Amino acid sequence: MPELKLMKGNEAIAEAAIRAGADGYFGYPITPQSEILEYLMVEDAHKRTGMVILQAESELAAINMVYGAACTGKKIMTSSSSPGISLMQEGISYIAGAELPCLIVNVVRGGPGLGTIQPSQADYFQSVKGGGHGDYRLIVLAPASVQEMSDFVPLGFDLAFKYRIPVLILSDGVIGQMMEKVDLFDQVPRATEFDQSWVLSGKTHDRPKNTITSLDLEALDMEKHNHHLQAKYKLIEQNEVRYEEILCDDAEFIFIAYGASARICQKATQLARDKGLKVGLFRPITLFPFPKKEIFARSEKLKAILSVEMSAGQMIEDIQLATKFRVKSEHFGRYGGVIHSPSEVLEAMENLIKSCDNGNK
Amino acid sequence: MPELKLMKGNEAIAEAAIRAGADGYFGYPITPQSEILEYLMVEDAHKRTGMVILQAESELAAINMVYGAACTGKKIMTSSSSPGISLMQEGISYIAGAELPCLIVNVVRGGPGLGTIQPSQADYFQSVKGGGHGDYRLIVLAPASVQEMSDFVPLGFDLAFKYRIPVLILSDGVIGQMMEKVDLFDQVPRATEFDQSWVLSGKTHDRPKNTITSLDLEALDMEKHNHHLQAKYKLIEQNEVRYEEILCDDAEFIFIAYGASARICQKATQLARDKGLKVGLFRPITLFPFPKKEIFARSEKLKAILSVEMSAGQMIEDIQLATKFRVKSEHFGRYGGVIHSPSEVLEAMENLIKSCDNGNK
Amino acid sequence: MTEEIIIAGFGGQGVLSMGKILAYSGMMQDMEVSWMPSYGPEMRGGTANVTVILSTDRINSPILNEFDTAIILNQQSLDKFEPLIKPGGILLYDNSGITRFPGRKDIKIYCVEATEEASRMSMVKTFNMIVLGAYLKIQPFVKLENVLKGIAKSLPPRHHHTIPMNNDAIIRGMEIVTQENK
Amino acid sequence: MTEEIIIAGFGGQGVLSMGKILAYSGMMQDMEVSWMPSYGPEMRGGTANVTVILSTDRINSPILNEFDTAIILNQQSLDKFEPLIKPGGILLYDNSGITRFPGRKDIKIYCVEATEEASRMSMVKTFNMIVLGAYLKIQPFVKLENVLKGIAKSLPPRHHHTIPMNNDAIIRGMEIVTQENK
Amino acid sequence: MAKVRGAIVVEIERCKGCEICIVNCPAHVIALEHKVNSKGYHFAFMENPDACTGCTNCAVVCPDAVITVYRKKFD
Amino acid sequence: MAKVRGAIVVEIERCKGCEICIVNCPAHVIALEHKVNSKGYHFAFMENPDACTGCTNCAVVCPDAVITVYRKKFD
Amino acid sequence: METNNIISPENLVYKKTSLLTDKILTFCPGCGHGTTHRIVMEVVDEMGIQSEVIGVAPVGCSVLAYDFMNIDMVGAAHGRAPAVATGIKRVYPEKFVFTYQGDGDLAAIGTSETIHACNRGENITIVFINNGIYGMTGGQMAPTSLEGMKTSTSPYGRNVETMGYPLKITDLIARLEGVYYVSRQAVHTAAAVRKAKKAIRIAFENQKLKKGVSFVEIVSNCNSNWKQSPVKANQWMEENMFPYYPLGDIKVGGVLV
Amino acid sequence: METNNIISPENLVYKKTSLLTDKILTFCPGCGHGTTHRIVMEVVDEMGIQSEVIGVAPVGCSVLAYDFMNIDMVGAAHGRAPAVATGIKRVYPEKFVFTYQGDGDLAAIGTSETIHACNRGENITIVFINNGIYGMTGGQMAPTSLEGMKTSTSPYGRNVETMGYPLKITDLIARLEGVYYVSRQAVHTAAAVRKAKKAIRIAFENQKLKKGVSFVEIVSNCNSNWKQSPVKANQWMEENMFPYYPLGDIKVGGVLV
Ligand SMILES: Cc1ncc(C[n+]2csc(CCOP(=O)(O)OP(=O)(O)O)c2C)c(N)n1
Ligand SMILES: Cc1ncc(C[n+]2csc(CCOP(=O)(O)OP(=O)(O)O)c2C)c(N)n1
Ligand code: SF4
Ligand code: SF4
Ligand code: SF4
Ligand code: SF4
Ligand code: SF4
Ligand code: SF4
Ligand SMILES: [Mg+2]
Ligand SMILES: [Mg+2]
Repeated sequence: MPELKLMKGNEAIAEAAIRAGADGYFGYPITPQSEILEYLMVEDAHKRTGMVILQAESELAAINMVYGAACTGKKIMTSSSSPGISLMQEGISYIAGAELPCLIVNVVRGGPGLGTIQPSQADYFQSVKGGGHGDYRLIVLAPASVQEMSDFVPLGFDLAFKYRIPVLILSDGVIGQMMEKVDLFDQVPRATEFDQSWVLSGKTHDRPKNTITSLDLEALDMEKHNHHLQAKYKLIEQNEVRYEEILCDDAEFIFIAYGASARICQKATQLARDKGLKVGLFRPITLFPFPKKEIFARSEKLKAILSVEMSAGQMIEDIQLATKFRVKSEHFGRYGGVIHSPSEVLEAMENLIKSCDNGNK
Repeated sequence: MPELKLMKGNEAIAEAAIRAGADGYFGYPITPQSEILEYLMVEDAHKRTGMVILQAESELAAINMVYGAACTGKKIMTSSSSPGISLMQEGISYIAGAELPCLIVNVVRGGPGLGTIQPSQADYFQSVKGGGHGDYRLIVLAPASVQEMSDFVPLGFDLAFKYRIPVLILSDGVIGQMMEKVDLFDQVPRATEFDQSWVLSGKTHDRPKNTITSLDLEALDMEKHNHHLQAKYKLIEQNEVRYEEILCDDAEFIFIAYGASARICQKATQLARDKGLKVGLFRPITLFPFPKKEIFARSEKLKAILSVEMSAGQMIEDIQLATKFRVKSEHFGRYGGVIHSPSEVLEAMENLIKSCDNGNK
Repeated sequence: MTEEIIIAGFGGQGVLSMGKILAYSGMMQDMEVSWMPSYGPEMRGGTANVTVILSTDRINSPILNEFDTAIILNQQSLDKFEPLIKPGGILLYDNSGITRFPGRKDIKIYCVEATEEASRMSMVKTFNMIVLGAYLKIQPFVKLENVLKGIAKSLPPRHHHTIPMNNDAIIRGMEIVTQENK
Repeated sequence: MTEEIIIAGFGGQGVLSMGKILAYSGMMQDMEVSWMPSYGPEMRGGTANVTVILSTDRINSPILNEFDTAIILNQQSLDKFEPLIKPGGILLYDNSGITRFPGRKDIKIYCVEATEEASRMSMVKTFNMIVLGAYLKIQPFVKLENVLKGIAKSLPPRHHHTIPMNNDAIIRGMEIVTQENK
Repeated sequence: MAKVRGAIVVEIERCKGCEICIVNCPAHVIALEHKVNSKGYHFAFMENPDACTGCTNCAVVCPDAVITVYRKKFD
Repeated sequence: MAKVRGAIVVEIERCKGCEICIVNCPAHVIALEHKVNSKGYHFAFMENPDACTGCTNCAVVCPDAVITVYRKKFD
Repeated sequence: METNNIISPENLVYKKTSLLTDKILTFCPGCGHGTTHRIVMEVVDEMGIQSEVIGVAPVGCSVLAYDFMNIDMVGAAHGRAPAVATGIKRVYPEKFVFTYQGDGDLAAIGTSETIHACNRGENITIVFINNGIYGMTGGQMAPTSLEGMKTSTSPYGRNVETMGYPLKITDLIARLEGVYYVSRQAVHTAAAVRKAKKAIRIAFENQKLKKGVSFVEIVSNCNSNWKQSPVKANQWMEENMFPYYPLGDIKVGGVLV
Repeated sequence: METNNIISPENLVYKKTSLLTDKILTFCPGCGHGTTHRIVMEVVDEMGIQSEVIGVAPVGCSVLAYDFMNIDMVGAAHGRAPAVATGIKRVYPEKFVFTYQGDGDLAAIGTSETIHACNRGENITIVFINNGIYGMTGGQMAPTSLEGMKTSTSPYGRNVETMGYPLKITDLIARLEGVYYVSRQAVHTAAAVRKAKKAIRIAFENQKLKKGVSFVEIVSNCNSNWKQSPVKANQWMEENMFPYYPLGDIKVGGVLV
């Protein structure tokens, strides 16, 4: 029996965490995502399901609590916004290195530095290339609606456990703060028993001790571990690409955009179609793995691509690596906390179309 | 009168800091770069020039001490290795946002997580794309010799002050730990008087108060600030590209490599030439700004490029963005703390050459 | 049918909750809805606004740059949003504190003296409900009964006793709204 | 002329400082030099090695995968580095604790009983200088006087009184080194 | 005996009507206006000016640095 | 009176010759061997076995958990 | 009227220091931040050290301190003000350096920087506004929130079993050797303000004498997030905060009182 | 010979616990880390709780604790062990959770995590090895290094004026309400080891009783970096470390002694 609610994106994440049977949340307040912790506290998630909620003394503590709790094989999450996520980079690198499953939510705000609390998408590089040290990746999911804020929580946990990898939900101040209808999934019982072989649960006589670490003093062993990680990332690139296409079939020009920008581009697409322009929208849902092949496959048929992000242009690099420059691609975006409007985006597309019509493709 | 010394790369950085007239160093021990702090202490830099040296309680504290001290317009630096640099990401984003000059040294070790203490180059993405949140860049210098460890300190300070930007010296365990001859430059007096208009020195009657911040609650103002930053980065891309070419003139195949890998590729280049192979080496010295145009210009004349990094392949993306895929380019590298040998690198190049000879370019 | 609304005023005037009630009401009628606030640090005295979309179709962008209707509660907001109303659209404003009045000819302009009325009724807290009533009169997309349900949904149970009072305020708002340019 | 050397043994045997002295000595003669240690956490009992290159030309890679000369001080290092000596190259080893002896035919193999000699001379601390002496005898690229200067450079002044002792040890090493396969 | 009389000036546009000055005035001089300033705040004023001794308490405690105090001795 | 006699077994290959056991043995039983183990350490042994009371001090204080202790009452 | 007679320059006994800018403070009505901003600036003014002061603003409601204080200032990252101040003071030992920090900033995320700057005896002044809550972000629990206190992240009251105890960070700091002067004050009454100002004055004077850390806690209200009127909030503060955080000097001249 | 007569299973009075693995410890000869590892495992063994224990290793010389302790364990990031332990304990309240940390780890980079885990009264055990130095990274100054102590980053001795004071973190922690038991011990003599083990036992027993934080400091040597023989180092420790860090119970049953 679906339960329809009007919720903020942040609240939807929190409610979904409870319903997905999450075992623990550790976090520190920061705008624009403090509602996640607040909602969990107001809802008394602990009473509802036994889920543990703890306000940590800092983001540094929070990510390391996640690291510890995730060692037990339980479903653990944290959330923050840009500066707080930067503080977590060492911890995230550790979690990735130790191959622990967990869910991290970044409701991005304008940077750099303290920046502004308004929405932004300028943490793309940090999220997909690894803001921490070493060769590691996260699975990065980019919700574009409050519904997806809810749906990506169980999806995120599934992927996290399937691959023993931290999953990042890369959201932004628009999606976190807006309210929309959400179709809430049913409560999933917390799986308090864990039989994963790797977890820390106390060494019993019938198994050797389990150790979780990201250290290897021997470089050759460390390289082996890295090969294993790279193989895993390859597998994820093969199996877990997700995206959505809107009016792409006959499109000569497409927007590529994720999250809030995708919603804005969707409106711009509609406005463009109203004007008779053959415009479509390709929305990557997974930013890592990035839908490289899918974009490459389409690139031959297109006249140009407009990448729209609330940033100075980050995803555009992945698009160009995907298209191998076979088709013209440009970036448009407002940033530093400014949200582009549908008509601005449309105008940028019209300019791009003009420039293609005037010159060579 | 040049002073020739045999020094570790780490020691050379420390000695160069004293001689460059640095005013302050704040850092926390971590292998393989603890010699920097130790050398400054043993040399009693404070006695030699008045330079302040402080062992901070953590990397987090260190980078924020740098932030504070840099507000005064003095020459301030810190150093660390991979996990410590990850902890500094929030601070670095702040410093970039507040446009403060300073010097940050990363002597990279194997990751992710605690990883290993052996050399690595897997922090490339973090360094050049911005491991912290928001749209910002650092100038990234990649020394390939102990001499450059010394020379890039004054260069780094010059660039940092010229553009009011944090400069990162991206080194690795090889360059940090090896000893070579260094031609030490003469002591530069500390410029204890600062007349930069923006610095914090106490508001006097003849000027308005100075404020240093990365915050703007108004998104539009924050966007303006971001435009200013982006314009500065453009300028840097125009003016500050540095690189070295070895035997590239007639080369059909080139290595592109920086830091320790460049040294190893140099040997491989020599071995290849001994075998009659037309191989050269292109060494980016600035990783941001990346020598995009220079590589693009050469790409038409080449049959293939082999990017060699001690990583799973990071710089290769910048190379492909530079060449626009006009020439085949591949990555080779050992990683996780393993250093590739000259013959391994040569073999990888020979395989690449073979694959080109067999197929199309 | 799609109605794209901006509501804007001082922080503390109940702008966000007015929007929330509208969104809830729309949801009660099976509409698609979205509510996107401007948000800021908890400091008083700033401006606040919220974009509400009610639609029978799937909503794409929650961020808009022009609106069918603007509900305006202070001068700053009037200056900012009057130009962004679509030709033929609606401007509803409370005239208290307004010194530069709206002047567009291609939109319908309504005024509701809600501030005054609220202090007349000595119910300062229902100021925003008077404005909401005025809006409902002009654009009756959502039914009053659903609005009341929306209020119930958006208020914590301990405040449910205020629903009748809110009802009165809405009705009063419906009564006192006047069109300025006919 | 280029000489590429690996020196390998237990941590604490003075491997790194032997390399350092060689590098300093080379520098005294205006050679290009490089010294690249294996480094690890400060835990005793592990193995340590250092690559030293002396050359009249600019040195490219400080990291090598084959060597002109290997100076070997324990079994593990012998096993690891014997195969990496270039054909025609040199292996110099201390035989204390060695159970699997070197066997390559295409290199020159020298032995120096430095451990024993050092304890005979009751100068355990100069063990590595005896080995160094042996090396200097075989490969006289650097002059003894420069080596002594190198020692002076690499020792802190408070240890300079040990220089004569080190000198003796080097000379002793030169005397006792023997070639095994002629 | 010399009598001391005081007076305060409230910068109306900066006053936020917090009433902290009111409870801190030992002479019960201050009250809030019914009118509001342009920010919508009722602002402080001397309701009972004759009682003011110019003790500065109100100004010292005002969070928004709104009050200027004058004092004069009358013999 | 019953006499208590002890004996210790040192796991030679794990001993690091730190001498902590030596200074902790109340009966001066232990000394370091002149020989070294395969790690190059002089290792502990009972130089004076008859004095051992089996008090376990040496084992309790050994940082490398090298010592096993036996004790027997002789009547 | 006599009043107009009195309001005349020669009778002026109190006016806003020129070391506060003319910008309208962005704090809520009745918030102690404003008062504290003012008295810090009054002390700087009275000591005549404007040209020698460098201030460090935190992240919290006082994040814009640099807009209001007419001195050279830097905005630190959340919690890091003591490290930032250390950096400045170390390279500029002759300047007066102070931080101004909230309880979330100083006692939660910045605990380590606070403790270590204090332990090193950095010759700086720390002004610490303890309002028992995260004001700026909308009223979440702070380390200093009282037992049972309702905040947005302890909506049913702070449960010390699961959320920890109200942290008397000031008392910990007073025990560090590098710390010379520690005082806890308030700014809700005129008398309290005068005392608090004296404490802040001492804290700055100590810096001139190179005494190490001087630390002044101001127990203050956050009426908005406590959801009380300013006057009520101050009452609640007296009744609830003061018993747990008693006012007065804690360490003077390097000696615990 | 009598000796062979005695060495027989029925006369066994002491042998290495099976809760230490057979890997040779990677510590330097005479280092107190080894002894402490052993007694922690002996306590776990004697309490019969191997299957209920989860340990947290730090970054420091004891980084490989998980190789030696035959229990489920995780390696934390430098300084973060108390946060990691909090995470584990919160989702697994019935397990015994402990951290094992050096002085750089616990009292420098991890200060904030330490203070807050303690203040929250996490029901865990903290074993804290204070050797006054950063052992693993080659002997840099730690917050606990003594005044005048020579380390690689204080080569002319710790100057408290510029480098801060030796930090008695344990005494600070003892003052936090969430902390139930605090004791400072050593492992350089057999008697000291027996006492230290008792303290560790109490610390684990408290966990069963859900008493909050139990904290045992072990003052230990780092002979390698102190550049002394193990035996000399222990003497130096007695003469120099113990006066500043006196052994004994500091808080028992929630009450300061
Ligand atoms: C790294 C980081 N984490 C979190 C935040 C969000 N944040 C801003 S202010 C604040 C707390 C402010 O509380 P306090 O220090 O008590 O100051 P107050 O507003 O109460 O004066 C928080 C959590 C941030 N800006 N940066
Ligand atoms: C973030 C980070 N910073 C620094 C280091 C380097 N590091 C490893 S161990 C250590 C200090 C260890 O000292 P201590 O905690 O006292 O342990 P000990 O070795 O003395 O037992 C440091 C600084 C690191 N691994 N990670
Ligand atoms: S204290 Fe100041 S702001 Fe508050 S009411 Fe009085 S004058 Fe106005
Ligand atoms: S100066 Fe004193 S008496 Fe006069 S209004 Fe202010 S507080 Fe009251
Ligand atoms: S204490 Fe242990 S390791 Fe040290 S000498 Fe004695 S037996 Fe050997
Ligand atoms: S058991 Fe006691 S008497 Fe025997 S060797 Fe050990 S310490 Fe000495
Ligand atoms: S939120 Fe609280 S602390 Fe912040 S300005 Fe308002 S009352 Fe003051
Ligand atoms: S370096 Fe020090 S702490 Fe580390 S193992 Fe050696 S003696 Fe022990
Ligand atoms: Mg606060
Ligand atoms: Mg230590």
